[in-house]
Amino acid sequence: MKAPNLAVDIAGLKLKNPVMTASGTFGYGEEYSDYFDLNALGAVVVKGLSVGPRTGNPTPRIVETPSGMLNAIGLQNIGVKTFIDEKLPFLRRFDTKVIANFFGDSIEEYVECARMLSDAEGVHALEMNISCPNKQEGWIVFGTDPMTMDKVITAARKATGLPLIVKLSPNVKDIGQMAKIAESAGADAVSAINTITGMVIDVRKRAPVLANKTGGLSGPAIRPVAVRMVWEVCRAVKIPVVGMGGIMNAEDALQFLIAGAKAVAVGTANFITPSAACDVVEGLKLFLETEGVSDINEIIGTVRA
Amino acid sequence: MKAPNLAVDIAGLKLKNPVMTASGTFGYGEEYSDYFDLNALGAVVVKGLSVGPRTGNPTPRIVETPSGMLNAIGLQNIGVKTFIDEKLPFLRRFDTKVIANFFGDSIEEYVECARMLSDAEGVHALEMNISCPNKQEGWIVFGTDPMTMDKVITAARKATGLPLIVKLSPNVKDIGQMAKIAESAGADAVSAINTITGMVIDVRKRAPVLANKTGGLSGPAIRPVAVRMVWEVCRAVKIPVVGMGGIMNAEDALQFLIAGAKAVAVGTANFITPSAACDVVEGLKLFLETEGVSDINEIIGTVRA
Amino acid sequence: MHRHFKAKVVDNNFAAEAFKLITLSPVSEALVPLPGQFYMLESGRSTDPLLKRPFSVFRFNEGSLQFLYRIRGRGTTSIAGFNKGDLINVVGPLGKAYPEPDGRFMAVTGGVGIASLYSLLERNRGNSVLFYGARNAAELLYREEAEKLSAKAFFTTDDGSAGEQGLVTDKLSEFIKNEGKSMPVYACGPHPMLRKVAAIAKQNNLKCYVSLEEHMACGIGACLGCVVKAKSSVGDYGYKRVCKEGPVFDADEVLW
Amino acid sequence: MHRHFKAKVVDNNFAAEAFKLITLSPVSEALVPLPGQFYMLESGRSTDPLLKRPFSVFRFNEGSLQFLYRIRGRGTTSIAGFNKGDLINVVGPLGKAYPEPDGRFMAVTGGVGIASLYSLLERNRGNSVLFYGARNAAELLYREEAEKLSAKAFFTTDDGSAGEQGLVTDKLSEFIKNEGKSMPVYACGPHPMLRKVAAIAKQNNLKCYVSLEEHMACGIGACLGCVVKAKSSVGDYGYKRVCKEGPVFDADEVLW
Ligand SMILES: Cc1cc2nc3c(=O)[nH]c(=O)nc-3n(C[C@H](O)[C@H](O)[C@H](O)COP(=O)(O)OP(=O)(O)OC[C@H]3O[C@@H](n4cnc5c(N)ncnc54)[C@H](O)[C@@H]3O)c2cc1C
Ligand SMILES: Cc1cc2nc3c(=O)[nH]c(=O)nc-3n(C[C@H](O)[C@H](O)[C@H](O)COP(=O)(O)OP(=O)(O)OC[C@H]3O[C@@H](n4cnc5c(N)ncnc54)[C@H](O)[C@@H]3O)c2cc1C
Ligand SMILES: Cc1cc2nc3c(=O)[nH]c(=O)nc-3n(C[C@H](O)[C@H](O)[C@H](O)COP(=O)(O)O)c2cc1C
Ligand SMILES: Cc1cc2nc3c(=O)[nH]c(=O)nc-3n(C[C@H](O)[C@H](O)[C@H](O)COP(=O)(O)O)c2cc1C
Ligand code: FES
Ligand code: FES
Repeated sequence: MKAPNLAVDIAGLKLKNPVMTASGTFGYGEEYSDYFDLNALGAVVVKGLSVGPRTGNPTPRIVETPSGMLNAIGLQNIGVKTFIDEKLPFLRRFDTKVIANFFGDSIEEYVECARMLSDAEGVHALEMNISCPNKQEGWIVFGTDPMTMDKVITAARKATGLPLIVKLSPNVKDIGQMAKIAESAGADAVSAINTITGMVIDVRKRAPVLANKTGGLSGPAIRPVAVRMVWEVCRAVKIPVVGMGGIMNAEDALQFLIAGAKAVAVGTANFITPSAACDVVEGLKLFLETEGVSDINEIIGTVRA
Repeated sequence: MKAPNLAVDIAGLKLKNPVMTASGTFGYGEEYSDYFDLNALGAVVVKGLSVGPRTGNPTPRIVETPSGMLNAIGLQNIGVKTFIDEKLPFLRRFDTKVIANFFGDSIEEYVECARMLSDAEGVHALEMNISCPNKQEGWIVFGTDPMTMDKVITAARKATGLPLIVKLSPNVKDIGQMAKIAESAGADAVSAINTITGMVIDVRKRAPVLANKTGGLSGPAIRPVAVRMVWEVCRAVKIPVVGMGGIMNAEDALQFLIAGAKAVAVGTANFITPSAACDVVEGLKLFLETEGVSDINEIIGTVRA
Repeated sequence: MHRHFKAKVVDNNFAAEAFKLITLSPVSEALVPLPGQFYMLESGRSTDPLLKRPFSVFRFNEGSLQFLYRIRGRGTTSIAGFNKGDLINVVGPLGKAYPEPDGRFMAVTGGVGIASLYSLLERNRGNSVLFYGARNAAELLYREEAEKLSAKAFFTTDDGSAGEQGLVTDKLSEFIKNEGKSMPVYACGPHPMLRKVAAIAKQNNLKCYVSLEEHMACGIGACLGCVVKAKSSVGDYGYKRVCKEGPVFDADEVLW
Repeated sequence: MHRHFKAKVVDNNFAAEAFKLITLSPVSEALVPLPGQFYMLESGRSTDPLLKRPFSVFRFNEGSLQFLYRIRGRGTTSIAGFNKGDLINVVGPLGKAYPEPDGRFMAVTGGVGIASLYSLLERNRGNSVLFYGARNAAELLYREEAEKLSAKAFFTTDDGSAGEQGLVTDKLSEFIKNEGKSMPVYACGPHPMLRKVAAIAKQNNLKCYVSLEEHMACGIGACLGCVVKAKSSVGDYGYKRVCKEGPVFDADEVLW
């Protein structure tokens, strides 16, 4: 039997398979190259970048929760320039797509960031993290306010010729509605979900465990919520959807693909098993072979619901 | 040393301790009376009631998820009348408060339900479940749409003289805002959180596991989200808050109390350990004794955040 | 009133590939079960897996309880990891038992369904006509013991590696045609088998009791997760709880 | 390149109350660690606990790795439940090792910090002056062995049940005053102890290496969860990753 086809197309971005890494859980790729060959991946999505470097939040920054973890890294990163100079050359050595996740405190910073990244050789697409507050305009979170969201995406859209993936926040009432806004503002694709805001209190200290008080919940705990939201998003928009949230193995990834996602991202699982993303690729192959399906695209969106 | 005081007051409703059972996880109380003395509880909150009986959803209705479960019972219940005739007499035998959880498909049904329950002897307070769709007006979920929510609470408020607790849905962008709406519409207290909508897909069948497709996520998986939301609600309103979501033991309950909840409800934990709610009461006592605190009210809302 | 107790694992050994027998000794007072009742067993130390899992009591005496189980998913894999000496949380006995047979009866079972019927055979030694099907010889668990407990016993396997090759329900039909006219039927096994057994019993005007399975959260009647469609006095149908009104139902009540 | 491997549990026994020693034998090729490096050990079979847990390598040779650990919370309780023969997932060796001492050195440790320093003492047999504090005699784990490996050894306990009653840092100060002038200091233990050791070293112009702990998610530098405030060439400070730039830091780099 011929090996099944795993290649998918996300808004013109051709991936050898539908498996990416989730931003912030895979560093700049380097960290994992000791554990497996990055060529195995559909795409590497790097830690969120801002125009200048950021120091991030004080510690503790992480706390484990039942089947999940909260993080409040505070978007610590080396800044776009250092990324392009010091990290991108390494990633260019691999035959895998590089997707740069980016964010800003203002619309101007988003635009500037998108521009700088678009000019860099070896960045194949941009993923826009809109789950951060607009510090210029009353700390409204870009990704939970329809108006602000529309504005920032429209602006970023003009600043780049690369495929633009907008990463949706789950901290909303109707994520399908938010996806539609992204679509009409010019996004080529959407990804979902980002982390769900949570909090753990140390009852003896009577204080939150995290220095930042709240953090973002990720890991298997959120998977049922993520699958539901990705399903809703897939029904709401025509542009491709990248699904993520608690994927630990190929079976989990398949839930998102069957729900309609054209690609998936592996996040927290990388922390537990450094080869997790690569293992998901292998598992998908095996599933297709076992089920006698010759092309992963025949699976996508087949949920009977 | 004197035994610490556990009694709390929720909008005039005096509870011997701050531990309730979460609606839908404790049947009508009877089921658990084989396992412990219901007198140990602050309050029993019964399965959600509608005016007439409901058959509920087809099966499967439940599926386990990492550190949680989805349920889509579909609000199966015996109806207010049968509850009053057949279940309430049993509950009246205990020296614990009885809180009747109720819902409707329309504002009229909420009002009718509230009225019927208010007239029944032995119902001490009402908890209004607004996480259901308004079938008369375009299936908008009462508890996620500010206007509809305001209307239904205002109407129910007029229909009852009992303390009215409004149970908030977590499937919203800003739960603090929703709590404010409940407060201004006349709620005496709010409770949070109800389940978070989720979905599990059977990848071999390519179909959702639940007959209803989606279900509500409960259990420890959602606890960090619940603690965060309860903390936000406590900062948003002046009326008392009942906290719940993933409470398995006294330490978990304390997170909610310290965040500002005046009482807590134990839900999914009852399924795993039938005496869970009673164990939480014991654990709270022990905590107060160990920490040398003489009154639970000195703990409530003490989070340094 | 000790339906919720801790029990010590006395042992937990393989009965066949992917099947284990766990023996528990309650450390506090516990009620004595009846055949057909079940227990909820702790599925591990952490919150994942979260829920307890239901198992029919296989054998029991004053001081010990035995469960025969198939390792299927995460819960049973976790339970299979319990070691001798471990203390685990148990809730039970739960649900309705098989009605006491009044003389001879037919017992029909497929696969690990034997776990539910075995103690009924024991309690009514020599009164049962057993129909026991499995995938293969190895999965005909406790075959010899069950045969000894029964007046007559028929075995079938899917692959013919023991007994006759074929379906246990065909064997049942054949037997009823020849001689079984007046005996009630007791059955536990996969849902499609039970549906067939119920149909055969109905055709032949025999009383039939089936033990059903459903996904359970609480096991004690509170969550309404485990319901089956059953005939109802009000409306077309109602939902009955497998954990409370069952797991043993009169086959006539069930909407198949 | 085999930093991610499966290892068989050779044994997992109590070293004292609430302390265990686990011995692992990698089943595939694994790298040989250096003193001060650490491994991430699987914390159980399920997703709760979810994350691996970091432990310094205590002793090692070609075919085996040993970790000495205190049972603290859910992760270590779960690890304490591993049985002989179990296969577990391991990532490592990770992080920066202690710089190779060039002759004599002082080793300061409190509690289970000995786990990190022990292999350094072994590798530099007879070159260390050891300062080892614990709550009580029972928690002075591997006391005799550590004493034999060192040129000199001082022990302190909080309750005076072994060695001198008092703080290990006071002992260190006293010794430096009398004779320790030129030796570098290597320290691992609770954060407050390390801060004090660093201060003492600074006062006396001694090189000082500390092994820090932080909550970790990945252990390999990807999550940025485990950072500590450190001096930075740009800006007032920067965050360095304990798992990558550490766990062993030059005490001078750390913003205490
Ligand atoms: C009253 C009752 C008595 C039972 N007695 C026995 C017994 O004596 N021996 C025995 O081996 N098994 C028995 N079962 C079935 C047993 O409970 C399930 O096999 C077990 O819960 C599966 O758990 P898991 O986590 O390993 O599987 P999961 O990972 O939860 O699921 C694996 C597979 O098993 C199915 N499954 C899960 N739970 C149930 C359930 N409650 N009923 C039916 N299918 C299920 C799932 O759909 C899936 O296909 C009984 C079930 C009930 C309701
Ligand atoms: C590089 C490194 C090497 C270590 N080496 C050893 C060792 O050799 N032996 C040993 O016993 N322990 C060692 N530790 C500490 C060990 O990792 C923690 O004790 C363990 O992770 C606690 O897990 P738990 O689930 O049992 O505790 P949890 O339930 O997670 O927490 C229990 C308590 O431990 C604290 N804690 C949890 N994780 C850490 C951590 N990573 N660092 C500091 N405190 C923590 C928590 O704040 C809490 O107070 C090391 C830590 C690091 C970072
Ligand atoms: C430690 C950590 C850091 C993260 N940083 C980012 C980030 O910089 N930008 C971003 O868009 N998402 C970030 N995320 C969110 C993930 O990309 C992903 O959306 C989320 O974790 C859900 O997937 P998972 O459950 O598989 O981890 C981060 C997540 C974690 C756990
Ligand atoms: C099986 C089940 C049935 C429920 N039924 C109701 C209900 O009828 N009315 C209601 O307001 N909440 C209902 N809930 C929600 C719970 O009361 C509670 O808000 C939620 O489960 C979170 O708490 P937990 O994580 O402790 O279970 C139900 C939850 C479960 C698990
Ligand atoms: S399992 Fe909960 S009602 Fe039957
Ligand atoms: S633990 Fe993830 S960067 Fe150090």
